Amino acid sequence: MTGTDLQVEVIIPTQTRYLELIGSIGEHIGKELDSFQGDRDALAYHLNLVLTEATTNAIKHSNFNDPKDTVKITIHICENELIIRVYDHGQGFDLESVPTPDFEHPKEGGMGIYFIRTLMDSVSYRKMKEANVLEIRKFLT
Amino acid sequence: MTGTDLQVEVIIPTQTRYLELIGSIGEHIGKELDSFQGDRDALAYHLNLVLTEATTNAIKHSNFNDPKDTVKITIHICENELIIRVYDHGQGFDLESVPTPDFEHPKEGGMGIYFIRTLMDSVSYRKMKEANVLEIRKFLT
Amino acid sequence: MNVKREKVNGSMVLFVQEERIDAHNSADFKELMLQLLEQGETDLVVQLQSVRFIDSSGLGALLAGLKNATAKSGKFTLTNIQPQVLSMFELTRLNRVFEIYPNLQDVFASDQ
Amino acid sequence: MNVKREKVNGSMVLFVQEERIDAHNSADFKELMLQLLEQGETDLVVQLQSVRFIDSSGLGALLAGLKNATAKSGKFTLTNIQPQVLSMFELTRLNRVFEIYPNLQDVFASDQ
Ligand SMILES: Nc1ncnc2c1ncn2[C@@H]1O[C@H](COP(=O)(O)OP(=O)(O)O)[C@@H](O)[C@H]1O
Ligand SMILES: Nc1ncnc2c1ncn2[C@@H]1O[C@H](COP(=O)(O)OP(=O)(O)O)[C@@H](O)[C@H]1O
Repeated sequence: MTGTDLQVEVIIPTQTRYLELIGSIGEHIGKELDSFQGDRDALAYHLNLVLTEATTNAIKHSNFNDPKDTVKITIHICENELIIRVYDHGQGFDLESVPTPDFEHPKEGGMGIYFIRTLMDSVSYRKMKEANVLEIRKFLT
Repeated sequence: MTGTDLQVEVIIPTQTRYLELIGSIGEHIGKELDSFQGDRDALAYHLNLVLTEATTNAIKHSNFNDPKDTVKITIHICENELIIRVYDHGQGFDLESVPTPDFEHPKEGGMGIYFIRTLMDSVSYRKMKEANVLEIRKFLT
Repeated sequence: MNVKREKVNGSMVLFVQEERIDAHNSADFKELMLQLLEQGETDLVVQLQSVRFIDSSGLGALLAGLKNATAKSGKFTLTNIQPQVLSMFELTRLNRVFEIYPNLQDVFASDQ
Repeated sequence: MNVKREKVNGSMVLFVQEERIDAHNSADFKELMLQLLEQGETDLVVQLQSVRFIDSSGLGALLAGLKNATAKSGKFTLTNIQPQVLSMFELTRLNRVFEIYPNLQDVFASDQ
């Protein structure tokens, strides 16, 4: 294991009915993290939310026509860092160009990436040959 | 994916505090299985229980002295079958020689394998080079 | 989406009977609210006591309800929001946009 | 293991405040019961209202409590078992071994 404390990998069909499963895994992990100094119930909610938002995006932007398409989600806890990776097979996007929501003129959409950025410590998105990956990191100290 | 609907893999340190996470994944999967004709709440409880019992045994019989030892748990749903595999690095045992509990003279232990056998459709245990694996199957129709 | 409806003091109260509002059920929920508004129920109260989790699409559905009600000169009120759910409204400043009450009694007291 | 204790009608009632009894907390729970019995509390009532899940080690801990209480000519009673938890007692026939009541009132009514 060499430093890894927990590894979770889930592969789901591109269907929203699996969101609850993914979110709840994050929630349980958050509640279990007794190394975390902060509010564990809040962390549990935040992990639930971030996993739900990232998985929703991956499902929405996947190959809509392919019933065999899948989304892979991994969660690793490694020393004092929690790393979430969500893999999609869609067209990809430019994370840096996603704007912060305009709070004075609230809209129905565009709050998912904002939540991820605000509640976690770092976010990146890479297009790769096999799949695109959204990588989210949270320090646990 | 060719027929696989859901794949979950979790690797945990050999500590009982992860039992709740493992059990709850089973519970959520059970509740999500809308292809299942029977009582989904009962199935959810049974998957929670079976995963908890199998993981407890794997933790208990692992290399007690090695803090780096791990237990791997996988859950696959493939067509109409749910397959759980729990891998341990312990000495192994002979599943066939585990007796049914004596209900007239109840004892504190020895009910775990009985639950797994009773609630699922098939159970096997194989010793392999890399790890031993307890394989549990449940038909979902 | 499991929602119980009940007419109280002339308002249509929607008791959301789900622990989660997320992208799996938020479209249904939005649809239900817009239909009721269409049918002339322009005073909606959404009671969120059972809801323990909401995501951005759930907030979006509620915002759609509010905008639609306002466009019809109606009312749109939220009550019984659990603390962790409320913190999602705060993070998006939507707590300033919605009319939020701790419970149904306070909603109707405010009508007087 | 979070257990609230309360003396009711001379019995020591243990309100288990956990949703799960499994191999992570059952040893603690067993230890607590055995200690109380050791200290002379030989009339134990275990109230399981909050418990939604029990595994074989949890059943084993309760059985240890029962055996120990019986050895001391004491009493050991279970109440408020949730349906799914009860079905685990049925599967192991332990429902025939324990004295089980639907609620505390019935426990104490049976004492008369
Ligand atoms: N995995 C993804 N693949 C392609 N585009 C994405 C992905 N995730 C996010 N996006 C893009 O980023 C935008 C912002 O996402 P988000 O903040 O979650 O809000 P919303 O999904 O409600 O629009 C989306 O509208 C979409 O264009
Ligand atoms: N993964 C395992 N490795 C080694 N032995 C095992 C394993 N799982 C079960 N066993 C053996 O099978 C027996 C029965 O297991 P079980 O029914 O779960 O009851 P208990 O663990 O309470 O004894 C155990 O006592 C142990 O000897």
